[in-house]
Amino acid sequence: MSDDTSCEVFEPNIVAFLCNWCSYAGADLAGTSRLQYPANVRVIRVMCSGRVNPMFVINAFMEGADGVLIGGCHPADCHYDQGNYFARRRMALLRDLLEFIGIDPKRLSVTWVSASEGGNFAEVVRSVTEQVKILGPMQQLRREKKW
Amino acid sequence: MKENVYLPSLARIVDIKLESGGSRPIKTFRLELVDEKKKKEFSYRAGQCVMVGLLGVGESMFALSSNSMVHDFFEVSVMRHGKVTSALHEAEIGDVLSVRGPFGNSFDVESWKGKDLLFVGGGIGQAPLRSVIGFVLDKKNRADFGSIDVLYGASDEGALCFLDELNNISCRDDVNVHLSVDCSSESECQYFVGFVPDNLARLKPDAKNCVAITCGPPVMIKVTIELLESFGFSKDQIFTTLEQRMKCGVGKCGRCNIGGVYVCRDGPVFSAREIEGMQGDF
Amino acid sequence: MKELFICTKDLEQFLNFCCRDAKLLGPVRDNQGVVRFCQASSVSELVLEDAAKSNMSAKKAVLAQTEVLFSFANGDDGPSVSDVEEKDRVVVVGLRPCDARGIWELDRVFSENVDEGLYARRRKNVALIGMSCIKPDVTCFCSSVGGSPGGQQGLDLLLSKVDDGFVVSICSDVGEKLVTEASMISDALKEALNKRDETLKNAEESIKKSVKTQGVEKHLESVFNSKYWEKVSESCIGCGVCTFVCPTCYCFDMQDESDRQGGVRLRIWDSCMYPEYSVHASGYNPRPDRLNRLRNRVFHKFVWMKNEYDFFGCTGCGRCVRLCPVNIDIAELVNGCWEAKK
Amino acid sequence: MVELQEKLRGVVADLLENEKLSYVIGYQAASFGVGTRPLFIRSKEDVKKLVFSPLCSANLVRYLKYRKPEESVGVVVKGCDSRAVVQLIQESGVNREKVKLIGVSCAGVVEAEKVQNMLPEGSSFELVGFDEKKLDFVVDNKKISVNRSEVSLERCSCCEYQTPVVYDVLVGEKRDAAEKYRYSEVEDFEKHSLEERWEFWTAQFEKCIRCYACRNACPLCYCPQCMAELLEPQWLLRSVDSSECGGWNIMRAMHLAGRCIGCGECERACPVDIPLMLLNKKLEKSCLSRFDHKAGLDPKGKPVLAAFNPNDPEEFVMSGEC
Repeated sequence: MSDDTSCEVFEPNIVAFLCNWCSYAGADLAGTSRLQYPANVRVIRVMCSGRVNPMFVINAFMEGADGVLIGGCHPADCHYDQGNYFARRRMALLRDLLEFIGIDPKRLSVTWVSASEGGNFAEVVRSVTEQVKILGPMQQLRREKKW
Repeated sequence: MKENVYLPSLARIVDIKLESGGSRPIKTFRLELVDEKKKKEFSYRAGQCVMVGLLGVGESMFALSSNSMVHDFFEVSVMRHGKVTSALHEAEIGDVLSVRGPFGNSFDVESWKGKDLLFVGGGIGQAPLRSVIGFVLDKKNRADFGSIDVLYGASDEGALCFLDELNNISCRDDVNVHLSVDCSSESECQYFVGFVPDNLARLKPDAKNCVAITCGPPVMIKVTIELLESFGFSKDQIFTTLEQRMKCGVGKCGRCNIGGVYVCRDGPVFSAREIEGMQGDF
Repeated sequence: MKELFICTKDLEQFLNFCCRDAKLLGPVRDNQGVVRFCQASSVSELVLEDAAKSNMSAKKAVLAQTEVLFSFANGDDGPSVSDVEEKDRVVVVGLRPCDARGIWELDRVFSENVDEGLYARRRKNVALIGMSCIKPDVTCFCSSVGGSPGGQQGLDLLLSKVDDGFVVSICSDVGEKLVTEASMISDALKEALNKRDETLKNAEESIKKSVKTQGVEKHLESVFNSKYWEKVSESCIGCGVCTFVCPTCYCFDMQDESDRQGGVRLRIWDSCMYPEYSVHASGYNPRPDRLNRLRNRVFHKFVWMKNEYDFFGCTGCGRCVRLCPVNIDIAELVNGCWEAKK
Repeated sequence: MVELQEKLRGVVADLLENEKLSYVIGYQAASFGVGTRPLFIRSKEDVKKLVFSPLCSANLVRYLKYRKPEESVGVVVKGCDSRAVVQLIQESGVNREKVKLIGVSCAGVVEAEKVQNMLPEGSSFELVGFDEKKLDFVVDNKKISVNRSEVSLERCSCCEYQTPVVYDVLVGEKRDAAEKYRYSEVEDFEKHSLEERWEFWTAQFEKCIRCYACRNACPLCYCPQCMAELLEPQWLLRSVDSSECGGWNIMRAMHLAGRCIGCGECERACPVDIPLMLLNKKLEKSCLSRFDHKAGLDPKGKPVLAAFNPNDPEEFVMSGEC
């Protein structure tokens, strides 16, 4: 490693669960529009933000994510009518619980991005990355390696 | 220092044979221990089991299904069912598995010498029987035993395992093979259609100087034993192998007990007499 | 064996001396008031008087709840396995004779028939310094199952409180070694020994609970199919408390944990009270109901272990009685079997 | 006190005979000390063993899942227990027609272990009377009173439903909610920094032995296959360490979010005393403030996470608009 990287910049791992119909398409648009956004996100496509079980988030943290982003359609625009409404309630409670046990809720972001909002997607990724960078590496809930 | 019994040997898959398809396919894996010295020392008896696993996934107990007279390799036949068996079914030739064992007791073939043998197998339960059939049909051993009858059945034609081998031995004039399927979709089924015990009832084997060995689903074993007794077989003439959930293989982890008997350590082979005396849940 | 004496004021120093260059495990009270056997940095952190009330036994000193069996690595030329290394020395301080007897039973379970090897490696690095039980709890019944408040089985040293100090009984060669060079101990005087004997006798007499165990292994077998088990298992909620707090329950599960580079195979305490414990891959479960599982647990402890090892798999510590959320009382349950209809 | 118990016995005996119930689930004296434990009443003889007092803390509703489809059963319910029944009705987890609810009004239960510690040693313990203020015991012929406030449970001191919300028969007078503010504990804890909170909870999670007593004691944890025990997919490793036990405790709390009716059975069953009710109450408070929802009150209602309001607050949702 060269000297000028000795003061290492923390590059967080961010796992993004994006819904197939809006957010994933939005991310796709951001890509095809050649918009620049931080390369810290690892996208996992789900059919609907309502598919995201709280254990997806917990497992992401256990396995090395520093932040988790959940993307769905805008309220009232869900492909399945109501999936994002359920996701919203669930994630609100999960964030409250995480905060209560001492995990910064900023590590779990929720966003609504439509298929046409490539720019918004890039912007969200930028803010999420910045936010998690400030929080630093996640230490909590990390799985212990026994080998 | 005593050896760590949980430390496995490594074995390489040298052959994989798809025995039957369907939603619960069965594959036979031919394995060779990687370590030359261990490979030479490895021996087992018909009826014994091995723990075969994938490092990182877990291990499961399987009956050795190959002829124990062959020392270069050993085989296990695996039905795809749970986490480990699913992963095993994904494995390819050349992959390395973890192996511990052999564990448990075996068929007392010594005491069967001079007797007629009747094998009654159902589904994947044929695996341990395949091992002992291989043994008694081995050139060196065949003369020690009398007539040999093999009854085997599965749910349908597609689920019959070891079909090539069974067809091969059925060509021999010193073995009778009777295959059956529970139900058949074909109009003219080449096998007997009905449950294995139905096939057995049809054949009415003679109990005199005969030993019956059965393995299959718990219900089939139960009915088969009752039926054999009605033909005059005593409980000492009937042998079966039992299965339970197993983890350690050496009678420590607890779960495979039937009463005070640990199937992994004290079994899996039991006579109907021994089973009668067992108190426990199985 | 030899009996020595130590003044109360020197006890802490003496115990710390015994734990030199070893990890210390003893009864520690947490903020919620729960006493458990935990690692401690000094004897002063221990609540030796309250060890009898500890919710978790000292079992984990010899059989950790999560323990590596071996590790493996995925190299370029295929996987390789490596055995576990020897464990650190551990001195357990303050365990009661019932807990020590539990470990004494585990010693036999893991070495007899098939010696699994691994247990012995850890065990030989573990020394046990016990405390006689002066005030048995209402749920204690050690004297019914072969133990006693001053029992020495499994122990290396046993401390018994007398007026101004403790009688130190040396119960093994390991114990003998622990006390060599300990300057603060002296030979026990006759009065101290008499006082100790009297205290222990009082303790034993104060045990209220009793189990009629004479010939119970035979009798239980005769009531295996009794309706009795239906009745007693009705309130069982199928959690694992009784098995996890038990000093003799040893059943375990084996699981792999790994990533692409390598991993470990672990053993983890398991409980026969879970349906998942015995279910076959096919979904068939030989012990499908709470009845089967509870009966299996009682029979394992009072019939099958008795037949195999000639001791009961129960040391009468009373934890399962005290901590069961619905108070299924194993002593009461075994006593009740004598009246059960066949 | 004797009166309440006698009345309850009468009601149970009557129901058992006239309603053709297979059994009634109630309480009996524990095998040791002052505590109580569940009792399955099938006969007149069994009715004599039935007790009811502030020492009857267990939530018996959890046994309804073992009811065979053809059986009609009765169950003794306190206020919190009855809410569990309502919650089960919401989730189609109980056939109301097959279950007779014997409600008892309850001024809060007490911690048997604490009571025991306040009593002298003895060979026989009898609760001879109780009122709002104290419990009167006779220990080996000696009368001793225990101050109720010293032994009562936190969750009861702020109980809002001391009268069952659903019942077929009610024993005892209707009672109003307790006066103490329900979320003071939660709010006190929220005064801590994130670091302090995590330090507190890791210490708790590290104690966890994954015996699943919290789950099995819960009247609302009835899944035939628990996510925690699944191997495919495996959400939690079997290792008992802080990450997996943390994961388990989060999973349990989330699965009870908006469903927990606050009976505190999880906490009572925990052999290492993890303060699980603190997590449950936090989520209860969140549900109330965010969605104006309380579990186990309206039999026709929906569990909070199985419903939504288009106008639910979403202050936490990130907007990409610049």
